[in-house]
Amino acid sequence: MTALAAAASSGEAVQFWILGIVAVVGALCTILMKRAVHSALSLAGTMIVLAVFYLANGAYFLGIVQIVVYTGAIMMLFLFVVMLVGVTAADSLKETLKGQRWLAAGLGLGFGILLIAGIGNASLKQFNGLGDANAGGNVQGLAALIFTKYVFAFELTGALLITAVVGAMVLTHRERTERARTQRERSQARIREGKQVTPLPAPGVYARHNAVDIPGLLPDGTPSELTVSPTLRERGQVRDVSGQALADLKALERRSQEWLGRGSGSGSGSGGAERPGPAAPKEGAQK
Amino acid sequence: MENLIALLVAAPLVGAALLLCGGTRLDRAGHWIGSLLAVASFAVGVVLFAGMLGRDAGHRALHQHLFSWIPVGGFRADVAFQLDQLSMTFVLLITGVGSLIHIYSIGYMEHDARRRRFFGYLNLFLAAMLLLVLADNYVLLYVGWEGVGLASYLLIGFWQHKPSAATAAKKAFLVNRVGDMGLSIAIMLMFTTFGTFAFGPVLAATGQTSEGKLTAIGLMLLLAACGKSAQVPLQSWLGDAMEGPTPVSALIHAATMVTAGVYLITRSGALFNAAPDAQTAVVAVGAVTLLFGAIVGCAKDDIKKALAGSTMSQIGYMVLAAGLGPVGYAFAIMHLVTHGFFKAGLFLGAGSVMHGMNDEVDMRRYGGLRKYMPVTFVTFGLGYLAIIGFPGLSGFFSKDKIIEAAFARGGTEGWILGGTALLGAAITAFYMTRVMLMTFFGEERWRNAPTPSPDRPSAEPAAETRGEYAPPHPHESPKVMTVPMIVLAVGSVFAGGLFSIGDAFVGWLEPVTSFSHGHSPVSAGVVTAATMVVLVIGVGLAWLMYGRRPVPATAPRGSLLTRAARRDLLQDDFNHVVLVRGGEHLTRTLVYLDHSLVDGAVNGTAAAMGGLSGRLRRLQTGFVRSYAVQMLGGAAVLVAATLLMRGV
Amino acid sequence: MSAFSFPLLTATAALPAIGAVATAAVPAARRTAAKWLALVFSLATLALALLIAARFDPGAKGPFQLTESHAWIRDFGVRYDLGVDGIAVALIALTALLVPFVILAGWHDADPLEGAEPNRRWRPTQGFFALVLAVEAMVVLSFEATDVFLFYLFFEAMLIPMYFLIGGFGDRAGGRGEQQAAAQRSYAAVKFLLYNLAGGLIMLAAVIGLYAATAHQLGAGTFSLPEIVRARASGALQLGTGTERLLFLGFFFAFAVKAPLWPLHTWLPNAMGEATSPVAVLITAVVDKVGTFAMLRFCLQLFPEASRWAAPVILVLALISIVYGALLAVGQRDIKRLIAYASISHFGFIILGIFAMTSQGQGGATLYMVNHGISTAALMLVAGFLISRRGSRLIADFGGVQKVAPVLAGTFLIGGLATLSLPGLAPFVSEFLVLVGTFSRYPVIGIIATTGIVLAALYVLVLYQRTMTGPVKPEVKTMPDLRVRELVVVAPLIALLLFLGVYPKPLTDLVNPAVQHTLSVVDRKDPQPSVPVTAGPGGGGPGRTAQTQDVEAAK
Amino acid sequence: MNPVYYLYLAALLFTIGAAGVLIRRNAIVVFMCIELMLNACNLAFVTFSRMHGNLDGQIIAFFTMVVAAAEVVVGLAIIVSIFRTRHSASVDDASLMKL
Repeated sequence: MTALAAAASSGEAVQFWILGIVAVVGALCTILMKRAVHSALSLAGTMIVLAVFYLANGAYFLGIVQIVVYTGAIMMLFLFVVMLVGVTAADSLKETLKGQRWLAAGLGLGFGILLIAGIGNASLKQFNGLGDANAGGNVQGLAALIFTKYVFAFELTGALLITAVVGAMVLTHRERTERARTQRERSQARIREGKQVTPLPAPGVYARHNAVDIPGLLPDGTPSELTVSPTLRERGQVRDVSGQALADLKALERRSQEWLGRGSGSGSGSGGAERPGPAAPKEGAQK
Repeated sequence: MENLIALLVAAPLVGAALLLCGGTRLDRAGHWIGSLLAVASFAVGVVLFAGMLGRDAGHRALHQHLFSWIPVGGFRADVAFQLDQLSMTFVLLITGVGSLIHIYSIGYMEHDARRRRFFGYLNLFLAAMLLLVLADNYVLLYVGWEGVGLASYLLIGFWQHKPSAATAAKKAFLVNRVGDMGLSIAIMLMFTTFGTFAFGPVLAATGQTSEGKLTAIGLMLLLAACGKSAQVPLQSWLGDAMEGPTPVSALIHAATMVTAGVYLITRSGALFNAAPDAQTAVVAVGAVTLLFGAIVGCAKDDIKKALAGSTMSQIGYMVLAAGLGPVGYAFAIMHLVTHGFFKAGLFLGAGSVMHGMNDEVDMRRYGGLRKYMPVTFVTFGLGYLAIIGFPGLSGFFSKDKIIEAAFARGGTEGWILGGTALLGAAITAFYMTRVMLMTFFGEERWRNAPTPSPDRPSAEPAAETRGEYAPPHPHESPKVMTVPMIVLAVGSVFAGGLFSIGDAFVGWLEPVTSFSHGHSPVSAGVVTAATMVVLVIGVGLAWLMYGRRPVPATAPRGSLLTRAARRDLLQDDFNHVVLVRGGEHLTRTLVYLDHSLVDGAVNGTAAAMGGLSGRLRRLQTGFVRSYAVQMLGGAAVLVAATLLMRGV
Repeated sequence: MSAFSFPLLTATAALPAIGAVATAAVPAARRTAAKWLALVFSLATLALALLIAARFDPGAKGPFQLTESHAWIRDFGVRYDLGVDGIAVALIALTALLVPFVILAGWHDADPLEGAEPNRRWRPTQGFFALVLAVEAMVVLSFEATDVFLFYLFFEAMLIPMYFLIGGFGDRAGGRGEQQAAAQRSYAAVKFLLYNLAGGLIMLAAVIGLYAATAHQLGAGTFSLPEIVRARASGALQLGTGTERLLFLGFFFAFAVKAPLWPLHTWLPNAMGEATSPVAVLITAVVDKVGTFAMLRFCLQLFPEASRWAAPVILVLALISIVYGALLAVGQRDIKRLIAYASISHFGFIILGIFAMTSQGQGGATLYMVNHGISTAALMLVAGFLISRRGSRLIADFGGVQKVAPVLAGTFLIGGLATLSLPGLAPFVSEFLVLVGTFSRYPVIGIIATTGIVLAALYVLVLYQRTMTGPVKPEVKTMPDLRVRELVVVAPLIALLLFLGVYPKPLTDLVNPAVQHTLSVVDRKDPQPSVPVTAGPGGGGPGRTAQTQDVEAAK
Repeated sequence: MNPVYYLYLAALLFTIGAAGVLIRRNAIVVFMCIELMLNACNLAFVTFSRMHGNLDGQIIAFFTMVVAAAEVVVGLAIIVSIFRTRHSASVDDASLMKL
């Protein structure tokens, strides 16, 4: 464990082939998954595999850091932002730029081939493992280097991190420039523009659900956009239940017809057909 | 003594400077200042002449070196004067006639608002002309040469509000410039050949170089002479030059400036003597012009233009004589001087006639004027007799000698030239008689001639400035005008005789022009007799045509030759069609080409650049991902490059 | 030269620069103050330039005098080297002489249009005069610089103020709408800039190439003209034939654009036509001279062999410029464009003289630079006065001016006569010298070039006839004659033309040694006359003695 | 087994990441791909350090991580603010440089 062999053991080989495939699959999923969340998760998987590889390469400290910092912190940050921003139309894998995909594929392929060819004909024969380098312990060795040879770079990274933090705060923090408008002012404004004088309707009204992502239905059964929050609309996470509601209504009517016998039922049924109530929603359901 | 030479030039120069820069405050005294300085210059000339007579022939030439003008490398042009017998002759002629004409102009230009300026220009001309004849090297001569050109430009165009005058002035200057081109090329040739262009060394060294070079120089000098002396083919400007005030025509375009060419050829005599081919060219030009001018003179109804034609023809005589070499130089100059007298007299007479006739110039509206302006009639008549070579008068002596010299050239050439000269004499007699008859004899056609009016302005707008449009009432001119005419008449009567007493004139000039007696195949007596005969024929013919029958008030259509002669033998039309039109087309096409071709190429490049960058701009889609593609492509290229480098 | 080590050359260049800054700093309201300030500075510069001319000793040994030398960019061997030879002295004097007149003539050109609302920030007048002074400073420095890089710097920097002068200040003679005028102005300015930049960049490449060559052969790279000349003379520096020719062409192209030589001339008519006449004078009389001057100082001295190699072609191009420019001048309808094409013709003469490589040719060319500056200034400024009176640049819009404004017409005529190089006026001397110098080595070219004097007469006289003579046009009837300010501008120029025409000796004495030095560098001798005549000009004895006196005087 | 295979893997992952950057439009996913590329580099570094038998490679990988962290923080912040203003996280919508 402390003295890692120059040439890797067969056990490592097995590990490499299994985990390597996992890593590649994870990477591919990262770029192919439709939803950002899935991409993030698969990337996290790849990173964990990489962490294992670090360990296998004798970089114990880095392996841990990889898991803690990357998979732990950074990927979580990603997930937060994904949640914050949500899934947008941008997630559709449909290409908009002409020829972009082909270019990407071709270039990627070519580039990869080039790299691999480069590594291939590079004369990487002799391996002096990290045995003596890690003799005093990997972390100690790194520390010795960081605080002697790379101390300036190290300090700079510190400064960089602080700057980044501040920058992130500045960027995301929204300063309220103007005074918050009082209720009176807002109502006056509403009256003035006269579009929507009353408060917006609550979700779920006239529907059987009352979750926030379900729009209320108008008298004719169509969903009302006003009742759901813009963000949800933005993400297209609105569940439209109007169709189901109409179906329920039909079932109800049929049952009531059975309930009240035929003669009048037929007439009423036909008459029911005439009745605008159920008729109108059909069109609503069409859209 | 020699320090006076500069004074000759300085006096009129100062006058010009004063009058032209002096401004209106000199308007009242301007003409007096001008005349005074001209006379002063004449006085200096006389003093120098006396001094020169005081010395023996060998040491008569004077030199005055003022300062070194353009010293660059081997090229050393100095402002230095040389006053020898030849220059002396010209100095006296120029200043003498010049002074007379100044005085005459006082009366003639009396009513012109810009008289001060006129006298300024006259003085400028005197200075330039004196510089021309006094210079001791060709470059300084060139300065005077162009100076007189400028003065003549200013004076021809003196009435600039007349477009015809302005055009005539421009034409004169341009044609002269062509001649000047010849002179400057000649100077360059001299410099490259001799390394100098001062008269002394150049003329001394003519023996040491190839004849071809000398011929080239000679031809170039001839070109210059043609331009200045209105010889074929550069004669076209002289007729139009009559647009200028009559005194100008008398002084510049009859007596002095137009004879500068003769001076140039005579001055370069040694050079021409060494280049026979050049001399032949000179002779040919002289002979052709002699006839050309005479023929033109026969057809003109404008009195001044008729006289201009005669001037041309007389200068033709002089050039012919100068071309004959040592045989003729002296006679050329002699004829030049006598011609200066009688032609100036004739012009002044014409001016006086016009003065009395509301500046009418058309001889067909004259007639029977002898009893209205006797003095003019007499002086003009004497000039007339002199020019046709009436025995005993100036013209007789000078022209006769030239004809003899022409015969003396010997061989068929001699016969041709002599014949031409004789023919010229006949024609001269004809057209001068014509002028005389149409002006002073016959019935008074002016009585029922249309009077000039604002819508039909007369030739010399002095009338407009005077504001008289009354029908002409011929009257004698004031004393200030008649006196100079009388003096010139006297000159034109006696000068010739004076000069040829014991060949005084020839002897006087010999040290400069090296005289040699040509042996003529026909004796002098025969020549004289022949001259007399052709003279009588010419006069008689003229009398038959214009004396016997009345002269129609409007010109008849006339024969083909007449019509051609009226149009200066179609010379102008030729120039117009070939040079003017051609030039216009050339410049127009060039302007077009400059814009479309030369500039078009440049703008085309610019446009191409713009188009290219427009295309390239398409790459900047603004989509981050397309940039990323390009980045990746670049990276790939880099990797590939490094690999290949390693591979190599 | 002397122990007296006041940096005269630097001062002469620095003074107008300071003046420019000071003028630009004048507050907007004090417009007149700015004008006077600029005038005072330009006059002071003139005084310094005359001091240079006084302290310059034509007889002294060594090509350059009053030298100053300081290391500037050590790594590239760029030095702040100044020094003047006779040619430079003459041209510096010309520049310093013309700028005050330019300022005086442009006194009202940069006044804000009446009706323009007063604005505290907008200061066109200050800007105009500051730019003029800036141009002067840079031109003077480029005449003084003996370090190729230094020269290149100012040669290019000059373009910036010129660009703004051309594009920013059109003359009020917009017969067309102000919009269109502005558009054409900016077109002309951009054309001017791009043309000259293109030339300059090619030259920059050549400059770098030269540096590389010196660095490669002399060990330490240098831009110093005297050093390079010395190295070439001693054989320490040998450029390959191909290299030298390429470098030469690189330099020459830039100068030919600036000069301008056919077919690189098309920017000049636009620039001169659209700019105000003082600026036009600045372009043609001052800035363009840098091009011809640089041919003489850098092209010939740095690359003698290549110069001799290229001379025939360049001579032919110059010949084309002469005839072509004159013919196009005849065909112009616009007074200023006519003068511009006339200038192209004259620049043809200058270049002809330079590359004829005879002492007459080059001496004449140098004189020509000075005389052409003065004569064109006179003609152009009077034309400017004329144009500003009528509000049009078209020749056809004038006629009969001499009847209503005789003094104006007279000065215009004199300017024109100088342009057609009438003997007695300065340009004749130079033109004749150029012709003689060319003729003595290339007779045919000399003869063809002589036709230029006829064409010159043609375009000048046609211009004069159409504008000044003939019946008075109604629009012209009320035209006022020259005012005092304008007379102050024109009179000295005309006086100078007359003086230099009659007594050019001071100038020739100043120039000759420099020309001889250049010729010695190019290693060309004047062709000797086939029949050497012992007797000097002046014919008789007095002439000869006087001539010897002259020789002594020159020493 | 030869540790060179790690390098091949790294190259592969890097390429995949690069392709992802080109293909995806969602800024967040693009960022993830960038992270992937960085990690690939890190793997390569670590492998190299094992080859050469000294820890410098690991140090570099460490720094890379730090920088990556900083970059992610700032980048995500930018994404959030952009999303706030223009309600989209698509990189194509931020194409103001388009002609």
